[in-house]
Amino acid sequence: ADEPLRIGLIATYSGPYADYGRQFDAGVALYLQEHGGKIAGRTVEVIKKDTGGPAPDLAKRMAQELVVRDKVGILTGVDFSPNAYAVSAIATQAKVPTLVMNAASSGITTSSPYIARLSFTVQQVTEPMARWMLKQNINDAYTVVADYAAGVDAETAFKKAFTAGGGKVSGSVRTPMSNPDFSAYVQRIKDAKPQSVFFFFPSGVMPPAFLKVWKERGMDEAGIKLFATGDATDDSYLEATGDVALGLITSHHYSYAHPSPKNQKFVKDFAAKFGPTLRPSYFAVTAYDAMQAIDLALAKTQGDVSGDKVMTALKGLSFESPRGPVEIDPVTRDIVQTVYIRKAERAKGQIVNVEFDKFERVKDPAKEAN
Amino acid sequence: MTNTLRTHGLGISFGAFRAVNDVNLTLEPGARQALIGPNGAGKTTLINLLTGVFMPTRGTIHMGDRELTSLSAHKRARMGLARTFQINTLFPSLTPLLSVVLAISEREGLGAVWWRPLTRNKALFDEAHTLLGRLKLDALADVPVAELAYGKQRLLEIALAMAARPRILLLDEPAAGVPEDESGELFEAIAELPQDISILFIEHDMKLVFRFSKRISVLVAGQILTEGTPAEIGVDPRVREVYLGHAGASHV
Amino acid sequence: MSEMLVFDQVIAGYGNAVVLDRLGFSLKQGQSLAVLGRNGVGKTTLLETLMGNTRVMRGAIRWCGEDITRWPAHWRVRAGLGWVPQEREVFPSLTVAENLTVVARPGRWNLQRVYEFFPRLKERRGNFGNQLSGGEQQMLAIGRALMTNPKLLLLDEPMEGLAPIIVEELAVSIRRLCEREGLPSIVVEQHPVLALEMTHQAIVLERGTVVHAGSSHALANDAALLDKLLGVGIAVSA
Amino acid sequence: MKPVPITPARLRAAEIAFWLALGATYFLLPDKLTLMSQIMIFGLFAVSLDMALGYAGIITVGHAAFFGTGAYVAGLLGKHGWTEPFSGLLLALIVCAALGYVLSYLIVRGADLTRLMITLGVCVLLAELSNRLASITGGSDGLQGVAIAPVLGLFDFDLFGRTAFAYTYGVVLVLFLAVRLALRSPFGLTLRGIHDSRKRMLAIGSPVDARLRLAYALSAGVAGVAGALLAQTTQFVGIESIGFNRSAEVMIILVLGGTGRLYGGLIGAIVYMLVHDWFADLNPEFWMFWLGTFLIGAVMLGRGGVMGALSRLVKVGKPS
Amino acid sequence: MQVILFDGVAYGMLLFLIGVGLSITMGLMNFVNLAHGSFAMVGGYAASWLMNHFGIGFLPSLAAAFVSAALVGGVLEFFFYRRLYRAHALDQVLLSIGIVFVSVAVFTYFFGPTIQPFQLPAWLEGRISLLGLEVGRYRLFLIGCGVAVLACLLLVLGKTRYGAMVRAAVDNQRVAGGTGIHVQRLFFLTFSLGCGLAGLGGALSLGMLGLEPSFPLKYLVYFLIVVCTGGAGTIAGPFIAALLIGVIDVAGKYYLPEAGAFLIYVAMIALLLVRPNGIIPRKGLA
Ligand SMILES: Nc1ncnc2c1ncn2[C@@H]1O[C@H](COP(=O)(O)OP(=O)(O)OP(=O)(O)O)[C@@H](O)[C@H]1O
Ligand SMILES: Nc1ncnc2c1ncn2[C@@H]1O[C@H](COP(=O)(O)OP(=O)(O)OP(=O)(O)O)[C@@H](O)[C@H]1O
Ligand SMILES: [Mg+2]
Ligand SMILES: [Mg+2]
Repeated sequence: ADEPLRIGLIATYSGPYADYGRQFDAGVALYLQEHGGKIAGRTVEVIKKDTGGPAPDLAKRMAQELVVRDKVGILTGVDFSPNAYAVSAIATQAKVPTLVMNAASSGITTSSPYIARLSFTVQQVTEPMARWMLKQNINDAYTVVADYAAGVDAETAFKKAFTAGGGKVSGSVRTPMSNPDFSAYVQRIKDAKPQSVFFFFPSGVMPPAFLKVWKERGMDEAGIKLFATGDATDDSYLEATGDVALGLITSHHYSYAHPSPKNQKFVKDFAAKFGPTLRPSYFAVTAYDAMQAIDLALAKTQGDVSGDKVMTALKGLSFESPRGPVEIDPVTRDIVQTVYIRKAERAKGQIVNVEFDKFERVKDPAKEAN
Repeated sequence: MTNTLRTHGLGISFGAFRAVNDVNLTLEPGARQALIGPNGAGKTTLINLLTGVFMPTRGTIHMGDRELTSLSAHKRARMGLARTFQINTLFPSLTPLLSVVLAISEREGLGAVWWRPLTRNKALFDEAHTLLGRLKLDALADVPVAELAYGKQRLLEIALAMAARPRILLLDEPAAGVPEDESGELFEAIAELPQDISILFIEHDMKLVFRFSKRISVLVAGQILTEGTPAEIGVDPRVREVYLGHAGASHV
Repeated sequence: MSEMLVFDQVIAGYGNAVVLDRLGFSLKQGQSLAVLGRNGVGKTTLLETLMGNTRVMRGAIRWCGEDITRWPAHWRVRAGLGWVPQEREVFPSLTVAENLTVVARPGRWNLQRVYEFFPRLKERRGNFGNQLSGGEQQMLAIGRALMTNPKLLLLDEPMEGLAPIIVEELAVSIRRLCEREGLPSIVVEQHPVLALEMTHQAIVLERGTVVHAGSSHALANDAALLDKLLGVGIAVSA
Repeated sequence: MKPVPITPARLRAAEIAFWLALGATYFLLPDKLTLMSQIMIFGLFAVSLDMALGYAGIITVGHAAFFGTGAYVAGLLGKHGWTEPFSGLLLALIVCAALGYVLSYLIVRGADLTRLMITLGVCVLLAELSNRLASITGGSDGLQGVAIAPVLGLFDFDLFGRTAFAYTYGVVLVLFLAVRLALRSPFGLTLRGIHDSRKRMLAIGSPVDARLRLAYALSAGVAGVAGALLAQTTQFVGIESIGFNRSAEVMIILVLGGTGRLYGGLIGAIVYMLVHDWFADLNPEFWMFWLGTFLIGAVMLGRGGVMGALSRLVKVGKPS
Repeated sequence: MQVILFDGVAYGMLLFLIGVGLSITMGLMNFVNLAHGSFAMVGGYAASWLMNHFGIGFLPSLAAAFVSAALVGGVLEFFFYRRLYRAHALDQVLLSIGIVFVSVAVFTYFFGPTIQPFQLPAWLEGRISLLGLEVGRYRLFLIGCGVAVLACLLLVLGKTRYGAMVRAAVDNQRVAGGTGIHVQRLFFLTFSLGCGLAGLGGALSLGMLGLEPSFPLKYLVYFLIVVCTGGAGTIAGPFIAALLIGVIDVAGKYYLPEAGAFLIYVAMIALLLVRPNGIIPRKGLA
């Protein structure tokens, strides 16, 4: 096989979420570097397409062009759920295996048999947080989520798991996606005096803005405990978020400070390649893993990239990721992985998420239920 | 049905300032009436009240037996009340031809017809050409209005008013900026309009006022000071003092 | 050095359109000038060119010995040109008082004197520029030009829209400004009789060039010539 | 530089050539068909904006309200079993024109900035509403499960975008001709008049506000069709269809093409989207730099967009 | 209750501070400058960069933010903006959007796509007791800045000839020049002032908003809301509008959180329907 293996990478390289694309690229590049630029013996050619954020019509067009014009064998990237849903039609129509690197809406893998996911679902990382809080005898929570599909998913999943375990959600609020000042919401919580607060915001500007007000308002002194999913302490943003993040307990599938040897090597190689200022975030890890999954799957199919074969090979695949052991559920094609409970701490001058508890082999609970 | 335009106790205030105050004015069918008065007397404001640009604070306006007082400007225009503006108010990006075509098409109620090409309607263009010819604007029919010399724009002002086939024509200093001989011609053209059209014009050029008006109303400080024939007004000492100066005598 | 203003074969216009075609004249120190001509011959364009608002393609304009052809407008004002545009163009979002003070330059003319000159403006001093009657705007435009304390007033149809009594007074005042205060004017007018009465010199334009130049007095008294140049037979008889 | 005179007949020929060339891309750029379809859709959207902005002079940065509504109408029809495409377009047209007419009462009355902000506000509110009504619209995840029957019962929407292209081309051409007709009608002249001088229009008896409302409603209807076309050809409706960003983008497209010039919207869409696509392919991270530079260059070189520049090069003479 | 009011006022002040520059460039000078946020971003990055890399204090950094944004504004005015003062508003839109795109890309290139780290100085952190009310120090500081900026601008633009000159030049450049106003210099200075204020606002927003390269696009709508509902061309108008919107937004989100995202726009539309020319309409345009 001297034909290069073409992989179409649809991601966000510009605009407010440009970090996603940057991290994807880094993860992919690192994996390829480690493997001499080859997968299953074929040189890899990655064709990047920028959607500039959630833009399903653009994403679909790019997927179509990648398939029709660039003749890619595999589609990957896909950071936003609407983009993933739009791409899924192309995946089905063209029978192109599509590996989702981020989009976290549960239904994505159901929307096409040619989609597998290497990242996580909102529910998958939210539910363990609820369970863990219950374990700590926290049974009163207030939820704060950004008012969009993923936020609503997080709220629903949290409520379900929390109340199922005997907890009580004493209040919940959804904030607009564009919300410069959180003082009204934080004040509302302060006046409601819940035992704890669980929040979900997409990684980026929202968590720091929320945490700033949280600190300013003296919520910790008021004795209200704060929990979130790991999106709030995305390693890309953590340093810039600053001290206001310290002490925040989050649940997620990857921390840059994950202590496994695999991760330590990953982090070291990453720093060697991209310099010390760029930390690998969970985006980079997923991208790295997606390459690894393609590599393993193609090894099984002996380099055949035809959709059905690759999908069969992906099903049930399990391997060691920098985040820990992962596998692809043979039924749902969704990832099964360990979800960690972490705390943002200052270590060696850096703010990192230190893992201190975990839930193993967590499947997407949204699909479990059905 | 008569088309007498009549105001009763008409007035408007800008803040505390009464620009027009208690005006009772009657414009008979076929009138050729001049409205004169010092600068800032309220003449333009009065026309703005009559045409519905401003809504009066006091008083009423009737046309025949219909009350116009609170009718909107375009409805009054539809009823045959046309005007020109003291300060050119034209369509700078259109040509004179299209400007007039537009006025005619609105008169004919075609303004909302979007399913038929304009050029299909030959009659509009023919009428427009005739009208422009009458005001000697035909040579300039296709020059953008913005590029016309000021005097030509004044003529176009009148053309637009006439295109509406008005029953009542209100002219705000129509001849200002037009050279003397042409302003004479212009006024002759106006005077020749069908007799059933009533005309009220504001003019500071006394030669024209005395030559073409049959009746003159004098507005001072928002109020009608006096009304009368040119002969009467020309010798009225009050009018001389506040407005005419020495100009009046020479025209009577 | 007695020439105050010289137009030396000026070709000027808007964009590609030539309006002034080799227009030339000169004006002596302390003399005022009437610019006559029918509609659209380029009278306004002459003044606009003097203020630097047109494109001069050839020729030169000299003011008090200096070539000002390429000067920006505000330098020309500083050098003493006081302009009253034809369509008045008062600043609508400034009050009457602001319209006057905003352009003020030191000299004999100040707010108080302008108000004396046009009492009507004082009464309306709080009105915004677009809340004035046509005649009031005309007064304001003249007052504004005076506030720049010019050495030469450029009046583009200054009498338009003014009441006869004011026209009379203004004509007298403009002549007096020239004679008593040494402030001459260039007057563009549709009414030759009036303009010629107010000025020393006169030029008549046709299609952007000078077709007659001479003393105002002589022209005013030559009914036949006037009629030939301007076709205003009726007017002269008055 | 003197403008080159051209006759109206030549102009007509140029128009026909334009549409033929656009159609010919079907054969010339067979692997860019989806891009071409989307260009035509945004071109139509920009043309609809031109009716409101360029011709009626209603400054609006909320036109995506109609584009999005049209998309949702067509998308929801498709999702719930009404899969015939043309009737979907028609319904989108009607719904959006009606919505436009209702909203015009809010919009037509104000001054420029007021209109700008009200249109913006309405657009953001509608976007927020569709986010809230996630159970109907799919919220920010987008409306999934849109099915569209084959065009005329014959042509299925294929992976290569051939059907989508032909379908889009036909619909855009028909609507464009309708808009062209409207702008050359007495109504079109009225709009130009209003643009120039509202005061004078009132004085010649034109009910200006009613005319503007009509223009706004027509424009909204066309925008709705554009949205519906996008929904049908992508068989998906993202919430982005209705947001401020889309409104802003189409405004850029129109301004780049040239407002008030009929072809401005189409030309703008072709230029903007091709350039965008090209830069984004060249450099997915920093294409904004090049695109921005391109826009700045475009304004510095010629005002009034591409069509503005063209119109300075040629002058349409009278038929001789 | 009082806390909510206070928070609303402080939030409004922030909106005012980042929007007021636009009410000069767009409101007063009539230039539809959608790149306002880019200048705010210049100020914000300048301040955070100076603080992070050189340990310069917050207050001097604010001054630096003003100066750097004014300088950048001046340079862009010289090369681009001045050519478009008389152009159609839509050409101005295109230019300023182009500038936004370029600035977003340039800042991403040099500073990366993620947010800038920023640490408030200790004296602005936490809360302080004011008349028995526990209020955020930073918020109090914002209010102080807002009032100070308002006072300065009212003085400069309202009470001096400068303001009238700008309005005159905007009304009619040709005649302003023809009556002796040096329009070019006047616009250069005014534009730089507007940009400087944007920079100051950008730097002051660091304490509340996250600064990243897409800042200019993200907050554009907020700038526009403040300026347009306030009344373009005035300074007090946007001030009142910002306060009103700030209070309505915060109070609304507190009492009616379900309506959170709608409030600011509903409030804006309602305000505009009641006062179509803004809270304080620009004079002379009635
Ligand atoms: N919008 C307004 N607000 C306040 N005052 C106004 C307004 N419009 C006009 N005025 C004042 O009302 C008075 C009457 O103005 P009007 O234009 O009617 O005068 P006019 O008789 O037409 O004078 P002219 O002969 O000079 O044109 C003037 O003194 C003017 O300053
Ligand atoms: N902006 C412009 N662009 C192109 N041509 C113009 C422009 N302004 C004026 N013109 C043309 O220049 C010529 C001279 O116009 P100008 O206004 O100087 O005449 P004028 O003698 O002042 O006339 P009037 O007595 O009507 O005021 C006219 O033919 C006119 O059409
Ligand atoms: Mg008047
Ligand atoms: Mg003139």
